[in-house]
Amino acid sequence: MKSIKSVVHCTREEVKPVASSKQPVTSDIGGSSRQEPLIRVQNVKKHYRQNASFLEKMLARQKDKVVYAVDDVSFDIYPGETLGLVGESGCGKSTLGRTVIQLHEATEGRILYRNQDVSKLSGDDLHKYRQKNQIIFQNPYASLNPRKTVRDIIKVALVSRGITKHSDQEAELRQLIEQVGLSQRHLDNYPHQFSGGQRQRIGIARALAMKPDFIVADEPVSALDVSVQAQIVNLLEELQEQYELTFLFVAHDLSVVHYVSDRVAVMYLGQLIELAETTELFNNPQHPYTQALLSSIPVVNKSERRERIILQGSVSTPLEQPKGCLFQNRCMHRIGDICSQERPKWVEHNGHGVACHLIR
Amino acid sequence: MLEINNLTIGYATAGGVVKAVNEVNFSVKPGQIVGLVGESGCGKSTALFSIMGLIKSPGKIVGGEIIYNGQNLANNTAEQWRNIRGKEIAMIFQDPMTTLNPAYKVGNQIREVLQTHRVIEPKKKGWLQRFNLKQQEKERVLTLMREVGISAPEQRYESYPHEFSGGMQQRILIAMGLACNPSLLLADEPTTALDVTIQAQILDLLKRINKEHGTSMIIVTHDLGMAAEFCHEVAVMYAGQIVERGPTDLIIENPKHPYTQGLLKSIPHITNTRQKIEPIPGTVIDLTKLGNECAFMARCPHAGAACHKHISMTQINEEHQVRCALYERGSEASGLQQAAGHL
Amino acid sequence: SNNGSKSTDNPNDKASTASTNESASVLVGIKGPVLSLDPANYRDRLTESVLRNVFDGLVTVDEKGVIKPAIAESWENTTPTEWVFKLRKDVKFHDGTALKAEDVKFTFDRILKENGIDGKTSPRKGLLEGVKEVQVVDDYTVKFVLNNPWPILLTMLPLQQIIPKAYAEKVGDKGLAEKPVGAGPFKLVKAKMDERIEMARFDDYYGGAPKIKNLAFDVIPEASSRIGALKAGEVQRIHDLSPSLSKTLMADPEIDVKTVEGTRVYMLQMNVQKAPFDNVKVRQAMNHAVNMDAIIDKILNNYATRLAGPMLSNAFALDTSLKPYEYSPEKAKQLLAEAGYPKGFPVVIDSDANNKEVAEAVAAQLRDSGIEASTRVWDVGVLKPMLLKGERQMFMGDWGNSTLDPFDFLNPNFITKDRANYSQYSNPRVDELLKQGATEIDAEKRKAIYKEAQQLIYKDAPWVFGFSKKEIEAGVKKLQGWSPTPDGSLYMSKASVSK
Amino acid sequence: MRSVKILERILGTIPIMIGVALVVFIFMRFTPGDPIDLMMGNSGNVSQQEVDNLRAQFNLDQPIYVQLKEYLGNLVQGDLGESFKKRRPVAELIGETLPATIELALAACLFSMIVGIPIGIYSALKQNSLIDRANMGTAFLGISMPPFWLGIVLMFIFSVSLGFTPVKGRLDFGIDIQHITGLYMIDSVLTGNWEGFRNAFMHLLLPAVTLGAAMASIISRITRSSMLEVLQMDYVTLARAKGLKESKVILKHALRNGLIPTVTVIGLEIGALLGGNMIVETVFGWPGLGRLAVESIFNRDYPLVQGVVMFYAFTFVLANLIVDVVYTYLNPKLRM
Amino acid sequence: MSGGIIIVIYILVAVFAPVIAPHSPYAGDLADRLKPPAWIEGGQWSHLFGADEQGMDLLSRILYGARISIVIGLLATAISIAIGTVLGLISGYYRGWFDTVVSRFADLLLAFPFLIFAIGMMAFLGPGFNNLILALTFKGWVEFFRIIRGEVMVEKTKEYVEAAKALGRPGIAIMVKEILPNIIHSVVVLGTLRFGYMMIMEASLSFLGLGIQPPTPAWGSMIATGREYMLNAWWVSTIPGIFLVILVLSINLLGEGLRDITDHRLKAK
Ligand SMILES: Nc1ncnc2c1ncn2[C@@H]1O[C@H](COP(=O)(O)OP(=O)(O)OP(=O)(O)O)[C@@H](O)[C@H]1O
Ligand SMILES: Nc1ncnc2c1ncn2[C@@H]1O[C@H](COP(=O)(O)OP(=O)(O)OP(=O)(O)O)[C@@H](O)[C@H]1O
Ligand SMILES: [Mg+2]
Ligand SMILES: [Mg+2]
Repeated sequence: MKSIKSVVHCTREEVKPVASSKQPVTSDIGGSSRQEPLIRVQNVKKHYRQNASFLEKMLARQKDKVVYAVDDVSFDIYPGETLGLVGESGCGKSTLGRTVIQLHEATEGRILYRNQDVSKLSGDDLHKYRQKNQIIFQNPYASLNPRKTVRDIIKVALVSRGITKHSDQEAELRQLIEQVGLSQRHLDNYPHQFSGGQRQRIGIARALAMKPDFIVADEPVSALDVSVQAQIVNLLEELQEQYELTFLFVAHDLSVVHYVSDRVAVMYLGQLIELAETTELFNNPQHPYTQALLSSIPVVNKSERRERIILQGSVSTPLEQPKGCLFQNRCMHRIGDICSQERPKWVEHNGHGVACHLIR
Repeated sequence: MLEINNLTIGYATAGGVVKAVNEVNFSVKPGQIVGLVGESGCGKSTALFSIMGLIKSPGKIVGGEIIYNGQNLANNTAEQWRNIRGKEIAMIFQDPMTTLNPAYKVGNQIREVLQTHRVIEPKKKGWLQRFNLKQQEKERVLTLMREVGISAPEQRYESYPHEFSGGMQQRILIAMGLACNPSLLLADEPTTALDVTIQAQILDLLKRINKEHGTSMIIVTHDLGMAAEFCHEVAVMYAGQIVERGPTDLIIENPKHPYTQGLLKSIPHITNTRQKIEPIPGTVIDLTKLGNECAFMARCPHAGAACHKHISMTQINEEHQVRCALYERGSEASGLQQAAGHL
Repeated sequence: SNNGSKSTDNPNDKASTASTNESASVLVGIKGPVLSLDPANYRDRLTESVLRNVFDGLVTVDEKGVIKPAIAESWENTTPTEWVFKLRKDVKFHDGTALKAEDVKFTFDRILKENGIDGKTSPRKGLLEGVKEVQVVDDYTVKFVLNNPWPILLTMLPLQQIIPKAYAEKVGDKGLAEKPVGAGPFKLVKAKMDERIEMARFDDYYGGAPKIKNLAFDVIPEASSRIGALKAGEVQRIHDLSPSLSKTLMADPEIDVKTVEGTRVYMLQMNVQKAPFDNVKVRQAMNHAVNMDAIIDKILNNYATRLAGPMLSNAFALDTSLKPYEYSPEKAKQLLAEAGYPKGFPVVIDSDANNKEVAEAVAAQLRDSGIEASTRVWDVGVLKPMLLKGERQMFMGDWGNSTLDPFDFLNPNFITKDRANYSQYSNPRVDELLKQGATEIDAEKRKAIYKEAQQLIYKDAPWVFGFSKKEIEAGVKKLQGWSPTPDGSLYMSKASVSK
Repeated sequence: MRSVKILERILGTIPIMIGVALVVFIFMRFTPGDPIDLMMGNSGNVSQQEVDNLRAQFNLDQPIYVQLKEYLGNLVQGDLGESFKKRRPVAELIGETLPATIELALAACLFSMIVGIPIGIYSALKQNSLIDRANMGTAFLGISMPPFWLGIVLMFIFSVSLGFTPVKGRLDFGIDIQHITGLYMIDSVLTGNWEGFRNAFMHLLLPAVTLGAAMASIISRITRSSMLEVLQMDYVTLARAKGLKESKVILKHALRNGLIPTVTVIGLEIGALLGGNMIVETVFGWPGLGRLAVESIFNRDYPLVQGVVMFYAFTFVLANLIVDVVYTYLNPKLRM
Repeated sequence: MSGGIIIVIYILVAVFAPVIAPHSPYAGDLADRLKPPAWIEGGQWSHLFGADEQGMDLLSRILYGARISIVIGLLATAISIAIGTVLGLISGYYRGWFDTVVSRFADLLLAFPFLIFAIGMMAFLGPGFNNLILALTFKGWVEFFRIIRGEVMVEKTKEYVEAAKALGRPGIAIMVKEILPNIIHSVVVLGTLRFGYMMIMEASLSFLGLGIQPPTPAWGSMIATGREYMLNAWWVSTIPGIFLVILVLSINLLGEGLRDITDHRLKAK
């Protein structure tokens, strides 16, 4: 990931990375648009609806509850890049990630994979799409079936890919398990016999077994200790290099996101509020929420410390859909009625997009 | 005000006795914030709970002493413990969602502390006095709630925990901890369950309390960054032992123990010039397999023969201590010391 | 123990002391609930047993089955279809009014009339099938007019009890059922039909006031519990005991066990329409193969009487010349061989839960004779229709004959397709005889008719002829003046409790 | 809002009750056995004419759909019909036997809670101790015994041999309790009739124990396991950290939450309690609904079966409704 | 685990009943009627536990009875589990109209008291072994259905299920191969409870005269008929009663043990 990318960063103009065969992300001004996106997320909405019963409507004047988990989000993901996705808990990151790989259908909007609308896929096509698009989960304890051995867990993926011959399976299993830093003797163990970091490796092996080119990593290191977190991050990085993987990397730890991502998207209550190149975003956050977020990260080195912005007010829930900006009640830069009257529009300059009335 | 000497706590399990806390020494001075940093399962919570006398069976204090204001807590009767808990020493737990009793209104849960410790003494006993007392206590609770930054406390008093967000719940817990103006506040990963922006709010609040009331605190965390920003002193724990201890700045800038060093290197830094992270290889040792020798040996880049023995705390300077063969006086492993010199 | 009865307060008192406790309370444990307090609105033997303490009929029946005067002091069969009854003049109802012929007519009209009780027909109407109407001759004389000669009128009359017309008309059918008034020895005090029926002595009873003051019937369905209650002193009399338990009770010095010849015939009915029982030899073989005496001895502890043919040992027109089939497995085998079943055959003996034990014992004996017999217990409701349709093989059953008259016993059981003909028996001659017997009023002629029928049935052997069980009851020693009756009545008017 | 939810629950029971009514009706009509035939018994003189008349009287000669229409029509008007055999309105019969059944069920329920909950708590506190094991062993014994067997054994020990308790019934002869609710224990207290209270209590004791034994076992086990779970919860530790007395920690903080599963189980078991009582009623001569139910099934007394079963279903549904309400009370998360 | 050992002994006894039993369970001699157990005056060693009301050897009947009773418990429970599991899986996983229909039906059945329902069924079907099993399972599946359905709905949201979905596994495979193994243990635990309950139900039905047909020796009906002789021959009812209680007890203990094991396994680490 960044290992390559950082090279790009330092020597932005001149160097084409040689270390990998992957298509470089030429991220000069507007450059991203020149390349074909691997995945295009277009106006995707995912609403969870809890219908109030007839009586509740009649007697208690209760309305249907709608959770606006993801609300009108659009962005592109380019091949080989890592797009970081941050935001508060419950803001819809996982929902978005799962929608992208079609674990559930979007309520509205389209998802294009190599310019093909995937929401209409079914049967074999869906199967093929799933094979190419995998997910790694946050919770290493819940994402592995506790009743199956590691071998069985990964084998399912191989079978799904059509590898049914025993010897082929075994060969591939061996390769996969070693690739993620475990050894063959682990294959016959059950998940509960592993530590969190090891489990996460198994989850990664399972995803890799499908030979995907796109992986949603849904907070893959959040549950892990710092020292192990670093191991997994490095592992993902190596694998990306090796297999030209593209990542949507969900996390709430900004330092990790900063470390792994080429670009970072910030979500707030189901909406995308800012998206930019990593360095750009961290150096020049535009949205007040992003600014507060960045200032809140506790850092070890005094030199990295920012002036802390303590937000007032409490987080609203994705149940409410107030008129105007969703962040208005906590915002320290409110500029007037417009914030409570109008949804801010998405404004993009030089590949740095923002949805805030401050920015025009 | 708090001195912990050679504290050792064991859990009797099927696989043998697990020494969750092993010869731990540290102290807290009035008004000081001490951070206890370490990976999951290294015994941070156990150490903290022992100060409250709340180690769950099969846990047991095997050795050492906890001296609070000159008094050894280990000899406390149940009655004495109750007088200390909540009143002298209060505690904030990691996960606010599971720490508040879902069945009772938050206001009453805070008031319960006041009630238990008779913070407000009724002058006479009687029906009216009791009602009055309740009103007074309620007033105090409302003040506390206001203090920890809960808006409209009158309404919130009547709410149930599940009606609160995580940040709000944590504030309630803090208010509960502060109810009796304790001199020592123990916080077990108080912000782990919260979002970054909320975490900042809570830490801000704790800092203010520390400044305004002079409350001493012990904060358990696995986030080195948080400890660095928040604590006066840090103790780094590994596998039940404190491996390094000293003023925060000193430890961050000049870590001595290979584990502390490794930890600092595995954290990504947000700088423009990219520093590659270097993970510590391997995983934390299984505490049941803990022997006499250094517990970090298997993951240590400098491990050598000298590590195969009991290692004690070495004073680097007045304030800075480390538990590593590299620094042991008279260590025969001069090669190691050389290696240390390179660090 | 803590029972409400004052009677057992002083257990040292011997029963022999003649003095009786005039204010005694007596509890009787009964096995089921009382269905109704209206004497015309039920069809249930147990209810009748209890209610007969409150109501009296024109005539009654004694322990030996002999019809005795009650409210009617004498009667006369004036023509084949007319009976005249003279009433006693000293009979009073519980409400103090005198009983007159009007009341008798009212009582019977209510039963005979279609939809006569609260818009429904009395379930007891069927018991008066032959009666056309009842006429008042004078205040103390009534006349029964029959549809055609009906010889069993007298035996059916104890089943009907007289109620006061004035009261009944005043309170209506509902009121009567809630607070009934009769002319029996006890007044009804309070009734919870599933729990306890309480009565008190009626001082003006024409037959002499009872010696006990309070009487109650407690519902205790479980037999073991009834015995428990008797032993614990909570009740003083219980009924419906199984033979095996009465033996244990007899050992108890505080307790009397009394028996009387019952009026229920127990038998095994074979489906004569189906192989193998369509062969008379097989049926006779079965009669030889079952050791009824052993069953009576061992299982029924001799609380039963072996019956040679289909009829009760004390029934009217019993043919005493019939001797029970002899128990002889050899004969049975020989007959089976003759019939073409030398190796026996499989057979399932059906029964309801009550007859399970005997059915099992019979099956065990049949197995000894090489017949593969097994038993099957059914819910009666399921079994009956199958039996009537002739779908079963063999049935261990029983049929009550409390009138001791063959009419309501042989007829339903042996007339082709009649309502209890579970053996599908059909013999034109028997049909003819039984129909004749139903209307013949000359006692001697009836006897002859029924005897012939019995002989035919005996020879055709559609049943393995069985036995009649004795009614077994028990009471505490202190309670005297009671005895079980063949019809199961729980009469307490003569009962007394010694001090 | 909460009342709307409850109202919704109440309305939701209507289809169930209709379903029950239909199922019982159809079930009974297709069950072999003829009510009239059974009514007339195994003796006496009954002519076909009489049988036909009776059949017509009870509408049994009509096609099933006509009978059903009439039944449902009456049901809507709250008329449960009239028993074939007892010739009295079903509602009246149920009303008569109901108090006894309710008193027994409540007493059994109470017994099982009084015994089960403390044992469960105590066992949880002394997990794996000898006492815990003994308690749990006894608890298993409770569900391992057929109730009639237990009843008869208890009766012969305590009533017949020792004479501690009466053998049968609800009251001794000669003792009267004014009828208010029909529950003697309550009525006697209301009227200050202590003699009656004692008497009723003694009568109730063994049947309640017999009926409640299995439920006590279940309750003690559920309470134990949920208490074990709750005792591990952070809020219990917090309660200790506040300096509360251990008794308060257990009774106020742990128990309140630990009882939630117990309440659910009680709700479910009430069905079993009501349905299982016919056996205990038979053994102890208890004049209740259960006996009525069995009798009516054996007699094919259609209206009575329909009425009693409808009533059982109704009680079950009602009990669960109450449990739901208690549940929301115990668990504020469900209050919305 | 002692529960398990006892159960194994019982099963062995049941299987080898013909070898062990001193007499035929069907052959009775009325002369031996209600003979007391050997250790009581009047008993003899050829009838260790005495004889029943038909003079049949109680020990032999108990040994053979183990077969019937265990088979009743096992069959009734197994069929209930099978139906409940299949319907519960489909309902919980797919929800929708199928779930609505089955759940409503289950609610309906639940509103009937079990014993009343069983009595009604027996009246409807007539007695007999098969009908008994049918009557017991007709309502018995509901409980299993409810827990399976509930647990499937919980498991369905777990990440390992999503992972399987992401791998493109079909619904059936996810239900059967991923979810089922994780929830089956609670079914097994409940199953052990029900196993005992079913045998007690048989006893209760026998009490009302609707149980297993004589002379087939089933413990429930032996206890039920024997109660009539409680006063003069307590053993006829009590000894089979003790055997039944011990069996039900050990099954429950086994269930508890199973629960501990499964819990342990999942909680480890
Ligand atoms: N199946 C569902 N039904 C209803 N609401 C849902 C469902 N799944 C998620 N939500 C809601 O949608 C919102 C977004 O959830 P999501 O899990 O995507 O957030 P997230 O950003 O991943 O949070 P976290 O950081 O806690 O993982 C939340 O408010 C959540 O409660
Ligand atoms: N009840 C117990 N029985 C046995 N071992 C226990 C028990 N509780 C804790 N331990 C062990 O003691 C060690 C220390 O536990 P402790 O909870 O103090 O760690 P921690 O540092 O707080 O971890 P975390 O960051 O995960 O909260 C762990 O290895 C744990 O396995
Ligand atoms: Mg998420
Ligand atoms: Mg901890």
